[in-house]
Amino acid sequence: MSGELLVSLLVLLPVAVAVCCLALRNAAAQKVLLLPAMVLLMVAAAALALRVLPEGPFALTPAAVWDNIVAVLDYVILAYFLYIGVTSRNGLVLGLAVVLAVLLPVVQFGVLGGHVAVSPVFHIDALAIVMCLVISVVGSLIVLYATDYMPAHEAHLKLERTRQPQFFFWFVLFLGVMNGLVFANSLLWLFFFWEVTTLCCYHLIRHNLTDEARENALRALWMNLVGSVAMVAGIGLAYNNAGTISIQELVTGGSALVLLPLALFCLTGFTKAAQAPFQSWLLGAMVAPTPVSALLHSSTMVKAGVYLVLRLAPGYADTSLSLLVAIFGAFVFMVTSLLAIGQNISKRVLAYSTIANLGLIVCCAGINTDLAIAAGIALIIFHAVSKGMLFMAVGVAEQQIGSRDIEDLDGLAARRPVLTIAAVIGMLSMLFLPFGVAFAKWAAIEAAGAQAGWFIAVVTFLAVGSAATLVFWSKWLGRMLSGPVVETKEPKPFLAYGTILLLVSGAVGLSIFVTPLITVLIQPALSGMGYDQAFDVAGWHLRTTFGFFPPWALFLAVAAAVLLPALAARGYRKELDPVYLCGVNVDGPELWFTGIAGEPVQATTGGAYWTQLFGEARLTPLSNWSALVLLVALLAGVILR
Amino acid sequence: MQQVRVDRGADPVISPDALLKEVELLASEGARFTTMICLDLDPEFEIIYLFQKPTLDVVRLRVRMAKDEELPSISSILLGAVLMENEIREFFGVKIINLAIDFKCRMLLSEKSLQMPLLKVRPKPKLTGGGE
Amino acid sequence: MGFLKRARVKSPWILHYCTGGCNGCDIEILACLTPLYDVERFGMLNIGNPKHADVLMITGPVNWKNREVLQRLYAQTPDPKVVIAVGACAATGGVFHNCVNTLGGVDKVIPVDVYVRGCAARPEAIIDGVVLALQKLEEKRSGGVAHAAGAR
Amino acid sequence: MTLTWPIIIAVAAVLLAPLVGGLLRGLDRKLTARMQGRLGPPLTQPFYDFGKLVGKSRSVSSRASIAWVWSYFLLTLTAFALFFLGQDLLVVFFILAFAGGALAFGALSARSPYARFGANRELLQMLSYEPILLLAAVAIYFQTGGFTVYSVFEANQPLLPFLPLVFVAVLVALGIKMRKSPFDIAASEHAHQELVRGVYTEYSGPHLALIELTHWYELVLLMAFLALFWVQPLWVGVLIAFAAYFLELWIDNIAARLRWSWMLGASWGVGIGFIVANLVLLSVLL
Amino acid sequence: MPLMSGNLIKNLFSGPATRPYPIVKREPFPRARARLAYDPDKCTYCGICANICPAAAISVEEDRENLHISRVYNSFACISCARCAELCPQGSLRMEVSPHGAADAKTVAYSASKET
Amino acid sequence: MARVTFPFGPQHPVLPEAIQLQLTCEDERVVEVLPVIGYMHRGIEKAAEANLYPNNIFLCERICGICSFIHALCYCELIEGMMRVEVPPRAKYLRVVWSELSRIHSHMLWLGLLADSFGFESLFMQCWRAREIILDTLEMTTGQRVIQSSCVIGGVRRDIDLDMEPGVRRQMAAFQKELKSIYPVFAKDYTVKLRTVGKGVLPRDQAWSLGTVGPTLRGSGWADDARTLGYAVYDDLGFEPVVEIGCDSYARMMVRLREVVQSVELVIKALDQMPEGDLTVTVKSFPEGEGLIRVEQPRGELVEYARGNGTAYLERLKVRTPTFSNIPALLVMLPGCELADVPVITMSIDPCIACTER
Repeated sequence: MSGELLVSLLVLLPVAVAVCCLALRNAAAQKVLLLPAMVLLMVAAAALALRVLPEGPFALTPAAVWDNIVAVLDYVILAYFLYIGVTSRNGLVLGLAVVLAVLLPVVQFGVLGGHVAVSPVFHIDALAIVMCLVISVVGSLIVLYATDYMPAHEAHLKLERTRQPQFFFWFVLFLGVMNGLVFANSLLWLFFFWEVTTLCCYHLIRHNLTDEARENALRALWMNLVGSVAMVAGIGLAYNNAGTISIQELVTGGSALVLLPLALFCLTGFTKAAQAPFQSWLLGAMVAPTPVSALLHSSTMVKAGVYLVLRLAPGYADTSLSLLVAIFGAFVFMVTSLLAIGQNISKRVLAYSTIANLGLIVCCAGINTDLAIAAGIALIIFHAVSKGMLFMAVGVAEQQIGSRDIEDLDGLAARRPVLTIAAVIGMLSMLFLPFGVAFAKWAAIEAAGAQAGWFIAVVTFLAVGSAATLVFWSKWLGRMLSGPVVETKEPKPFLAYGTILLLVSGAVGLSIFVTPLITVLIQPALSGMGYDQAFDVAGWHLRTTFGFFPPWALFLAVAAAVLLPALAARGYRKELDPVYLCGVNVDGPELWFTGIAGEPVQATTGGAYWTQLFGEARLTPLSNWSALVLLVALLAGVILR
Repeated sequence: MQQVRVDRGADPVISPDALLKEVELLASEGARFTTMICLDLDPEFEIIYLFQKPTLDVVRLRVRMAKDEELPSISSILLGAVLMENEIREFFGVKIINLAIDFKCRMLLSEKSLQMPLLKVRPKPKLTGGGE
Repeated sequence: MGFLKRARVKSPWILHYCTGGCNGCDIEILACLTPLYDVERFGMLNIGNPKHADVLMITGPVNWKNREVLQRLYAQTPDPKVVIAVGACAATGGVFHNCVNTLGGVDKVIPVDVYVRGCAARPEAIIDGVVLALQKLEEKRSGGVAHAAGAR
Repeated sequence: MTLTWPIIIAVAAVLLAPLVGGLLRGLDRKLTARMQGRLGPPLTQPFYDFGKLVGKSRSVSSRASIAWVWSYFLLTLTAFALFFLGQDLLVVFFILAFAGGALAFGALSARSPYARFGANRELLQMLSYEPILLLAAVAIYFQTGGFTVYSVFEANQPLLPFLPLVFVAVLVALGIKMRKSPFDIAASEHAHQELVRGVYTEYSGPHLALIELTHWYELVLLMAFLALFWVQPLWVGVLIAFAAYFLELWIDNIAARLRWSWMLGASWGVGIGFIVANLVLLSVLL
Repeated sequence: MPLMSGNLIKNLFSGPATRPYPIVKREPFPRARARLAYDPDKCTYCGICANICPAAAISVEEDRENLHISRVYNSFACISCARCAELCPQGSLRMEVSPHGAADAKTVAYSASKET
Repeated sequence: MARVTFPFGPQHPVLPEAIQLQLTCEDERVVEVLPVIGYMHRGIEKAAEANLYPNNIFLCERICGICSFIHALCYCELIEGMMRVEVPPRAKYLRVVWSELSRIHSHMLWLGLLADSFGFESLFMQCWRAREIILDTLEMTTGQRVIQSSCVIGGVRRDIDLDMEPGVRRQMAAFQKELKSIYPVFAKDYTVKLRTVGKGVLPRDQAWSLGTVGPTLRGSGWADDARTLGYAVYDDLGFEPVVEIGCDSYARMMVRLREVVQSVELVIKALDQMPEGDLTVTVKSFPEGEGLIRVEQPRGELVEYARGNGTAYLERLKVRTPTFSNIPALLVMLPGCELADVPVITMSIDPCIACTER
């Protein structure tokens, strides 16, 4: 198949499927439509990858009429935002939409003078392929998961009239838009896709139509509009300063004049990636159905933000902007990891962890060395797989248990063994070394450590944040693993469980085969962006100039260390003894003790959140102000240069 | 030098109804609860309340009551009395009501212990096992 | 196995529990840990957790409320284990022989291996008791798992 | 580098560490006793304790706990072996963190309030010392240009004169890892603590022995890490490590156990603060 | 924090304060009341000790069939108050300074009069 | 907010005795505490009605093995007062000597346990090592280490004669030397202060109205000490109560620490002033009527009430021990503290559960 066809398939197939979804009210019909469509999408992505990776970047410029269509659609969306602002009486949305409505024509017709030909409009290099694979594979799996999830979700809500058509419309549409976004080289096209993702995001957050959902959707909207404004301003400045709105030209131009637009684009990326102080929209987005959280808010859409920052990284290498981006990202990584310690709602923990990991990717972009960029790209992949899967597992658990409180997930292993094992592997893969996320963390710390000067701050933030990560995952993970044996049958919806298990095996498999992954995907992406190779991969080891990482040996050792005892413990058949309760256990039910007046009292073992130290009330204002200061410093540093 | 012998006649004797009022008065003068002593003078109980004035002086108050009469708890006025009231209820079966912390006659004794151990004359049926 | 058996005698960890005595023996047991008597030279540690203990040092005549606690602590202590009843009231009820709420001795509740006399038992006597208890511990075999708090 | 010698060294270290670790713990108990005016147990006491525990019957309150305690041991062993193979220090510390996590998971899996309090505090301890260890590895990179143990040996000058504050910070981490006052909040050796024995509460018999053995490995690993600060010649580093060990015992005996918030403040303030100050000074002065 | 250091240095260099008990037995104080010694030859089986023993450790029973009085002393119940020794009119009871050893079974000391 | 409800005791290594606190924590902050007692209850008051009244001395001594001498003293003075027996002056001085020695031994024990409760093991050892000097003195003079059995109705059973007195003085001097090395650690050490200052605050008014006694009350600024009532010969020794105004665990600790110093001085002073004379007077009759006495135990004011009917058996003996009055204070001090402070605050009232539950 030709490259053009594949690209248009990747972008337009989801759009077409989405429109079809509008007509389908029946769950079975949805499955019939979506399953082949999603498989096709995955195949297309793979085919494109097979074409691009060996042959180098693939460029594509659609007919000029499409430029006009895109321009018109920009204004349609803008009008819709204005309409939302007016009807919802939300000053921020309205205000920002108005600013955008003024700024966009000014930039488009004033600065750009109507029409600027960009060549190529789509530039598909290895980095775009990495993103495309993530979107098409992980995204498609999540769509399939949603076909199981949404009927149950609606059954739970007891809706009179199904709203699944709308849901799947926005949901599937998003995949195509996202593919377009990562392929786009023209900033105007990028802006268009960017706006559509914002729109999808808005609709999906408010899907449940509760007051909270509407409010949070509006918050997401205005925060994303901040990014849009910054982007439009950036486009104008870029054209003004450098005379181009092609990303490739901007990045490779090496002109100091483009630093300000690049900083503005970074700001746009930060808003999309929900970096502090914009993290509240992502937290609020957790009211949406879980597939939305899994798809938009962890594995793909928020990645658009960091993708942009990463994509532009060569443009600001070795500048103070780079350092400030690194410090900002590391700071966000640290502070959101600390904030996650104080959370007891599972989805909020996942959300904070997502923000933290995005911060880490931003930080990698800022460190801006071969190793750091490699770490950033690796993180995009590993995080998407693990976090998407964790969201899905938590969503199933929420549906089956009826709670998203970590407290209620205590002892899940006894009730939902398969789900728990999947979740535990997912968490371990987020947390510990032989797995990819931690590997990327290792690479990031080594990369940051290898820089001197102000990067000491980056390393410090990373070290603290990495310890905080350990704490909030561990205290959740450990609690799930044991509990009173309850004889319940674990319902296992095929697609939901199937996709979860696929992603689990993906997380483990990719981590084991990290060396070929680096050779095949990440090193080409690096060279596509103009960086050198980060690793010496000879002998299946990953050797950097100063560090050494033997994935296979580690995997063997850790697998032996974790799996063998687990197997042995399964074989322990003897009756379990009661726990230590100062000698006043009550016979029979677990965890009851004799308390006041000789009456039995149930011992509870709630988790620790240390909210007086890590609670939102204490940390959020602090982190928001600090992040704001860093952002101002970031922009000021660029302007004052 | 402290006077060890107690002159019985010198103490005011009141009924359970008047107790709370007296205690409130004492409390307003800054007195605090020291202890209470229950005596099983069959067929009545005599309960001696000891209060301490901000000086070292002790004020005694005696309550005479029939065994099935109800005695209001003073723990709402002086929380320090709550343990002793529970103990007296447990040891003698004195019906003390409105306790701030109710140990349900299981403060010191277990259900297998001898109930109301300090009663001189044991009531025959029912009244054993002070628990509610 | 010789080492393991010797190790058992060289490392008795004690659980001390007062079942309703007067404290006299309890403070003497604590005094055994302190510099002048220092039972740690025999490897003894006051471990405080039944699951880690080998030697139960019980004082007091056992009252009704403590009976079940004592049974549970005994059940939660893994084999092999020995029980030392320290003091007159732990052995027979002693001065509390006519107290209504006491059962009169630890052996009314759990099997006792060694009795230490005295009221309060002197540290020297307690050390003698431990030495005797260790001889008994050596004779015991590592039996089955101590199961379930409510063994009785 | 050829792998023959590192493998021989690592195998020897793995085999010898229990002996050295046990003797160190014995020395700890003996010295502590003498500081308290007591005679103390024999030097070989930890081995007796270990042997006794192995011979005891088990009491298991959660299956997952026994799995994790073995993981704790094996992971620590992995980290230990990696260190003596001359591998990347960050990798060693990450694996060590996994091991520490496994210990906490084991305690969390048992639904005992005491074990869970202990595990939560264990995690706070990790929050305290983990950044210090990671930053210490970075500091070593600053001085040697490599993250591997091997690169420390390749450097031609001792680290301590350049990284004195880092050394002090690592002492804080050592104190936490050794569970000595003022940091013995998650589990104390002598149980006279509000958490009974914290993370160890639900373990007994052979599992406790395994934990003890793992502690020996951890101890030797940390001592070896301290010795890295002066490897030209190595015996000076070993002496320094012993001095640090003695210092920890001393501090244990002149301080009360403090609370977790203080620990966090101290380890972040002193530990991280010192390392950052050291690195800043280093980059300013050199 | 270092205020304890002085004590530690003193302890380290002055040697342990531990009394090596089972190996070296300390000389007991002359007044120590550790064990009740009984001289059956002096005893008249008057029963005063049994009456006043606060721990009921001593009992005196008359066996009319066999025509003798027996005195039973339970050392495990004895609280070493020395009240019996003080009140014994014959001086057959007295407190000794060295404590009892530990025992693995409760046995009582039994002594009977030759005849009544 | 996730809560943790769990039993703290009865078997718990920081608690030497069996008491249970049913704690509810959020994170590590204690939000609710319920004391569960009864694990040490024996029924001594009932047994005291069945015993011959002189035998009750030995029973009363074993209400609590730590302050046993003062329990015996209290009972003896109570019966003597009811029977209008005048005790010889030498016996009164000896009673003071022994009760102050018991106070020192109790306070040193407590200081050690407090040090242990905040994890200062070497300090614990140091305290208990110093305490052994006092125990030796007690054994030398009375024949037993912790339960002296020296008080009888009408006087004392043993004497500190001229042969023994220099020994006692030597021991006190040795103890003072040890105390001098311990005192500054408690009073000034940074970590000790960190663990005690501001922990378990019991405001002055509340301390009074809750009925707390002894060092717990004196640590909150009240000069309330039953020794000022002048039983035995405290009048002649010029006794002044020790008062601290900090209202926290540190203040209570300092009260006890300073009381140790004071008690040593009292012992020496009593030895100096001790008159010659008999040790006992003969007591023939039986107690009759009602008697009420208050004496100062190491833990606070001990109130005993007895009712006799002219026979060898008492009709009623009521013992109100100091800890019984101090437990309600825990209900005020514990909520809001951290779990790590629970042992320290619980120890700060010097709980004697054997006393409390009798």
